[in-house]
Amino acid sequence: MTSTNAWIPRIVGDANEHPDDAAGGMPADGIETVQLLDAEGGEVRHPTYSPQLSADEVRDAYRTMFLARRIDVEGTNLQRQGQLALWAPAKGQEAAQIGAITALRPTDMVYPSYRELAMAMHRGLDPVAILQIMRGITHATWDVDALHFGLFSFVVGAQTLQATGYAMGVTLDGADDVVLVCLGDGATSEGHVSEALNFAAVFNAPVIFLVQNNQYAISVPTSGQFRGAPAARAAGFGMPGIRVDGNDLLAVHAVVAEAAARARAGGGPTLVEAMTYRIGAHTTADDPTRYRSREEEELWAGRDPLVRIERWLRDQGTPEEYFSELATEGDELATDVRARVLALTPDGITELYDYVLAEPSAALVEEREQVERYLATLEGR
Amino acid sequence: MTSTNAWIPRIVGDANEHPDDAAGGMPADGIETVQLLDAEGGEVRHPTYSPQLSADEVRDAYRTMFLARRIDVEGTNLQRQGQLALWAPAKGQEAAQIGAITALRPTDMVYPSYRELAMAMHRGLDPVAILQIMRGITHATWDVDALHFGLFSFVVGAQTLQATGYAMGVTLDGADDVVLVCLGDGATSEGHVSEALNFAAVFNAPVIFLVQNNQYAISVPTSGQFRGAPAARAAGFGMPGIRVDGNDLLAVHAVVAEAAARARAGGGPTLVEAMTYRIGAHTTADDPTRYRSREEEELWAGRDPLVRIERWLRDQGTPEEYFSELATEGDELATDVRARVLALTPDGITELYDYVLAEPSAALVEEREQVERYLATLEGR
Amino acid sequence: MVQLSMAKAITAGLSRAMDRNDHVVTIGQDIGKLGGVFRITDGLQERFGHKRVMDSPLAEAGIVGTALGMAQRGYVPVCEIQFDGFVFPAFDQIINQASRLRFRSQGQVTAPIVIRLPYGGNVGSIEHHGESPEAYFTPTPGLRIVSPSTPADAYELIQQAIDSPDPVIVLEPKRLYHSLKGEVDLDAPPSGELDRARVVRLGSEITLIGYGPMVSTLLSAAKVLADEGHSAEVVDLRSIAPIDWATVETSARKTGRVIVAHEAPRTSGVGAELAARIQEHCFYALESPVLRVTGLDMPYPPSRVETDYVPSVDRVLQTVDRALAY
Amino acid sequence: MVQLSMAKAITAGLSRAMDRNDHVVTIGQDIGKLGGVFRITDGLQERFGHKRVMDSPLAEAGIVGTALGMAQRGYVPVCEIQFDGFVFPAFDQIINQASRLRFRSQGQVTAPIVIRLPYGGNVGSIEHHGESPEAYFTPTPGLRIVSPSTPADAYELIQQAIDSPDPVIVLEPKRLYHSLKGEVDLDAPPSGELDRARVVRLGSEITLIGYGPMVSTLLSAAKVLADEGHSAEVVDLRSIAPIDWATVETSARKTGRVIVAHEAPRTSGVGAELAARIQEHCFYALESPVLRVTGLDMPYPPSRVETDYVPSVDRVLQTVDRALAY
Ligand SMILES: Cc1ncc(C[n+]2csc(CCOP(=O)(O)OP(=O)(O)O)c2C)c(N)n1
Ligand SMILES: Cc1ncc(C[n+]2csc(CCOP(=O)(O)OP(=O)(O)O)c2C)c(N)n1
Ligand SMILES: [Mg+2]
Ligand SMILES: [Mg+2]
Repeated sequence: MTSTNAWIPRIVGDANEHPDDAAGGMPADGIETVQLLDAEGGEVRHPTYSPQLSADEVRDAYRTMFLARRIDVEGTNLQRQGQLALWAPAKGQEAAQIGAITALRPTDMVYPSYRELAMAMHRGLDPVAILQIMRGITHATWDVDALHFGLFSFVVGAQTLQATGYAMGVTLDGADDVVLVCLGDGATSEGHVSEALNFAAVFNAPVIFLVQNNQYAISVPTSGQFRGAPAARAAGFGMPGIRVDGNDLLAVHAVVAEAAARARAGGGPTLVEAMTYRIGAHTTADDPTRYRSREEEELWAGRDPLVRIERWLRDQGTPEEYFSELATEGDELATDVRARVLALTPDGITELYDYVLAEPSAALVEEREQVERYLATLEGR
Repeated sequence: MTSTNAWIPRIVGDANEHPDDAAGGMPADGIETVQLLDAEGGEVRHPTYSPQLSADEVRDAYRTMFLARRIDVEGTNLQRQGQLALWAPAKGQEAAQIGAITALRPTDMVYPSYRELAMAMHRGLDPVAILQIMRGITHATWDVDALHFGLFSFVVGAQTLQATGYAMGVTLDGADDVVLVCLGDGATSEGHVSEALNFAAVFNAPVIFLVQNNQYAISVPTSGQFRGAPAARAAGFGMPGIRVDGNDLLAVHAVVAEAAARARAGGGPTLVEAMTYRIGAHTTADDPTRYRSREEEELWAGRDPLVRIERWLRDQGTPEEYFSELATEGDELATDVRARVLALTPDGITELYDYVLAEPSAALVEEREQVERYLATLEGR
Repeated sequence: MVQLSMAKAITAGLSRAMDRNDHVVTIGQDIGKLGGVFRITDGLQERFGHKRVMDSPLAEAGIVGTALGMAQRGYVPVCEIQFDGFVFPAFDQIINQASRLRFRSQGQVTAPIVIRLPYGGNVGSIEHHGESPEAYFTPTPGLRIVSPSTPADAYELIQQAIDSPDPVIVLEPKRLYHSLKGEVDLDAPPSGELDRARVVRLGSEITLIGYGPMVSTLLSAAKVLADEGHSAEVVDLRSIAPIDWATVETSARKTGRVIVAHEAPRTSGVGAELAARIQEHCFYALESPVLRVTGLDMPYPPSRVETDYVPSVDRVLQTVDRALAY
Repeated sequence: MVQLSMAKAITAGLSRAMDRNDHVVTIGQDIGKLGGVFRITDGLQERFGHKRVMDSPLAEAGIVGTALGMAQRGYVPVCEIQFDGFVFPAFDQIINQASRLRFRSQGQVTAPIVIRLPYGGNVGSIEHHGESPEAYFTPTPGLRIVSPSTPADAYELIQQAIDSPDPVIVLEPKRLYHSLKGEVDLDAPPSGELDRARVVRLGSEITLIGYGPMVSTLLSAAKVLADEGHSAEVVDLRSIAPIDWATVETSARKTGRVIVAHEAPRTSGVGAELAARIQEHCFYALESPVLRVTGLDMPYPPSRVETDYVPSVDRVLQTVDRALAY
């Protein structure tokens, strides 16, 4: 295990100036970033970590990354065409997500935030279930127990406490499941997240905090979010904190696999800070030109997590058909998803009374009837 | 400046067992504890810190510590005699409090929690103002601006954000004031406190977080409160964290003086973890025999912060009269305070309407009149 | 039948629920060795072990948030919040999470947790220790809120809350913890529904509605009224959310006069919803407006004057006079 | 007089307040370069600098808590909370701190902060972005809550809120930010009192009371009623806490029929307090019960069905029919 506890003070003169990282590169705070594959797809030797995935497994992983990106494009398109209220692109973060989730067992519980399209697809969630949220059809409804994939959480950070509690339940069961919870660099500022780190440490809970540090919380760069990086923060709560190149599938996988093994063996929580970049806008409602530079975007475009794996796979002799078939599969999936999204119709509002309490109260039954009667009068018009 | 960033994992097998520290000693977590005066009052050489107080200044400091303890005893007595609802003794924490506050300028703002009797007295607050809270006469009412001593805060941790904001205001002013905020070991678990640490670091605010680690939050020992000690947590938020022997007046003073100088010079926040012990009960409503051992209490009784200074002062040749006069002063003060506390009568409830809004709303005026009329009818009976 | 204080009745109910279902766990500040600041969990850690009786770090959001996670793993966590005034750091986890997990997931994820919250004043303590924060929770669909008024009821309600598939806040009248004793049948299974009000005294001229610590005040007032020749009906809501409107409205229609009492300030308190609904549904039956006897519209005062703040028998009687004068 | 959207009117008011008093600062998420997700602070950082327009870390308690501290140092901080649904992490700092610093210190410490909170639905967004959380704040003595219904009012209210020595929550009707334009006199000094309601349409048969985004719905309903031969008076509360009871009760007594509208769920909403107080104070004047037209008693629904949740002109009219039928 790599020690990541070095702390080099980054005290600046006037913190209110919030200087952006010079060129949007990795922060120069002395914390090591684990990398196994460079931006060109070349393998990098690391003293502690080594690739854990076979070429076949990488191809599988790449497939999900690729399909997720295809759906991501479709999401953005649908939003532009007025078919979705909003879309929050995962583009650029596929390696962080798929590297992490492939390091888990299918029965290990995952608590996403709201950007984990790729992870969700890996777990077999129909992407329509996500797109329909953004179409205003449902909030977040899928079979959490079957998929071991939690609900999207739109209240930043709130899910980390629940993930920790779930992991405490795993300990109570005496089971060897592991829990993975996703959060962003911005989320680390919420008090609830610090409480989650502390509970996880105190109860020695088998939970991995995956911070996808995509350099921004909407418009605020990490320099305006914290002085102590998430990876460094872990130590202060009594758990290992590892920083990894989040655009490097192999490195994320190796780091999370090690954390999962430790948790399973009773070694408690780990925080993994995956350094990545949100290539798209925060959501389709956002305008990144207001707060980040063209150069920075180009720099990170050159670190695309898909390109890197594609190169590596080609180096490993993956045939062209693999890629062309995948492209076709992606288009077909997108077409299918689009068609099903456009066909979605919401439940009537009165059906939602079923979900307020386990059994509706008399007042709810009464109100429902009133609303039904009222809506019926409207239909008449 | 001493580096306190060593992090030695203290991962235990079953965290739910919450093992107490073996003998209530200092935690063996590899973080250095700055000490300048040992339990016998002997001077200890330290590579970085040295005593900053003259013998006269120490005598002044000791006087406040002594008088505070005398009032503390009176508080406990008054509560036992049914004259106070509650008393939260500061006994044992006098060096941490007086060491810290003597390192500040009188115009530096202090945000206490609820146990800072000694600090309050140093700033000239009439102890009756505190006792009357515990008698149910007022909440917390003193001239904060004149004393530069904030209100007691009974919501654990809430004051840390306000202290940080005050310090941000100091920066906005371009002034060189410093802010000191007091909190306990238990308080570090509240999310608000982590948010305060983060805001302080991001805004480079001149605030010192003084954690009086008295080993317990009511009944919960630090082993059940955190795995990463407060001193270690600071680094993860991007500020220095220093652990100091909190029963050592000279060490606390030296460490806080250094932090204050740094903050004044634009160097931002510092966290100081003062290792101390609450010799008394959490409050008079508490029963420490349920959760701590006789041996542990005796161990810490041997580290009494007053005894240590008394020995040192005697070694320095302080005459016996100093101590006997001080004892007399203490008794006189206690007698005076007791008399004034017993004479206290509360404002009538209707007067409190004056403080709900700056100008009472019409509804408040109306309600007040009703209550006045109602109370008048009762007087008739 | 045994004679128990309300505190001991809650301990007994909690302990019985933990006996019946080994997935019931409890978490909170100082609930282990100390048995909680009110000793409600006294002896439970010894009996059920550290795993099922968990001392938590000092963080209310952490308590409720991790309880939700444990519930998602199949446990039934009972959280103890130490005092009324300290529940607010957990607010987001209660309002945005616990109360709506079922709704937002269309039943895929539920939140069968219990939050025990000692509340109420006239206990002679300092700030934040005598408050009645129920009005901060009642605007929340999906959240159940109950409050017992007797040891027997407390014994039953805590068990019903634990059995409930919904998140339930149990407001425990701390003034009665040790002062109120009563008969409790420890063998009785929790019966009836969680959200049923109870007519605790029959009457014909006026209805007095309250819950938790106010019920005994209302009963005392009703007694005085009886001596003065007036017949007051007293309704113990038991469930503050949802409210058992059938029982409330039946009584209101019968007597034609209603007074609601609570310790929380008047503005936007539970009494507002009761008055609003009763005047709507019983408009023609009312002989006088629904009146409220409540805490004052100021933060909870220092304890030496708290008896002027918390509704007293006298204030109830004065308000009854007003109602009867219409 | 210029024609401004409500968003631009708030920007103008904020900017004017910052011009007039160099101790007015603003803090919130993304309010700097981005100008806030609704662009209310657009251009302010360029004009007033990074020190007075502070991008905060992503932590609502941090925003409000540090604002309180800055206020204690003599500043007048205006906090932006990004959306209605995200205010709850700051709850303790608002309820236990901001609202009662003056009371607990008997005036030694005050909290002249402003919390800007975009709220309300029918905006076609996802969960937590269309809510009306005002009922979580109204039970709080010491806290002022206002909501504008027009650009001119928004321009005035934001300045009055900043001038107020009390903590003020400004609920900004986000649906109207860009959709509602109106005349604003940029030179007019903020006049009158912060807690005055306004009769925005005179009428004689029924009083329609609302605030913020509901006022235009009520005005539309009043128009339809006029066409149908009914005369409705419309009261814009402006101040939700405290409420201007004199204006409300005068209108209620005049018309004898009252309807209250808000987007938040009915139970324990602002309408409950209005109904409770009006039925008490205007008992003999009422010809029908005070009725409420509100959001439904469920969490805010997915946006495709939100128009069935938020009160519409139709639902107001239907309720007016009910009231007139008494
Ligand atoms: C408690 C809360 N506050 C504010 C928001 C509004 N908001 C949504 S996403 C976001 C930024 C999140 O940044 P980060 O955690 O870095 O995740 P990313 O979006 O970059 O994946 C904000 C402020 C929210 N959803 N929840
Ligand atoms: C938010 C909040 N939760 C709970 C409490 C109840 N309470 C009062 S003091 C205390 C323990 C505080 O421990 P610590 O921070 O170590 O300070 P100490 O009392 O030891 O000085 C608790 C739990 C409170 N006052 N505020
Ligand atoms: Mg981010
Ligand atoms: Mg302590």
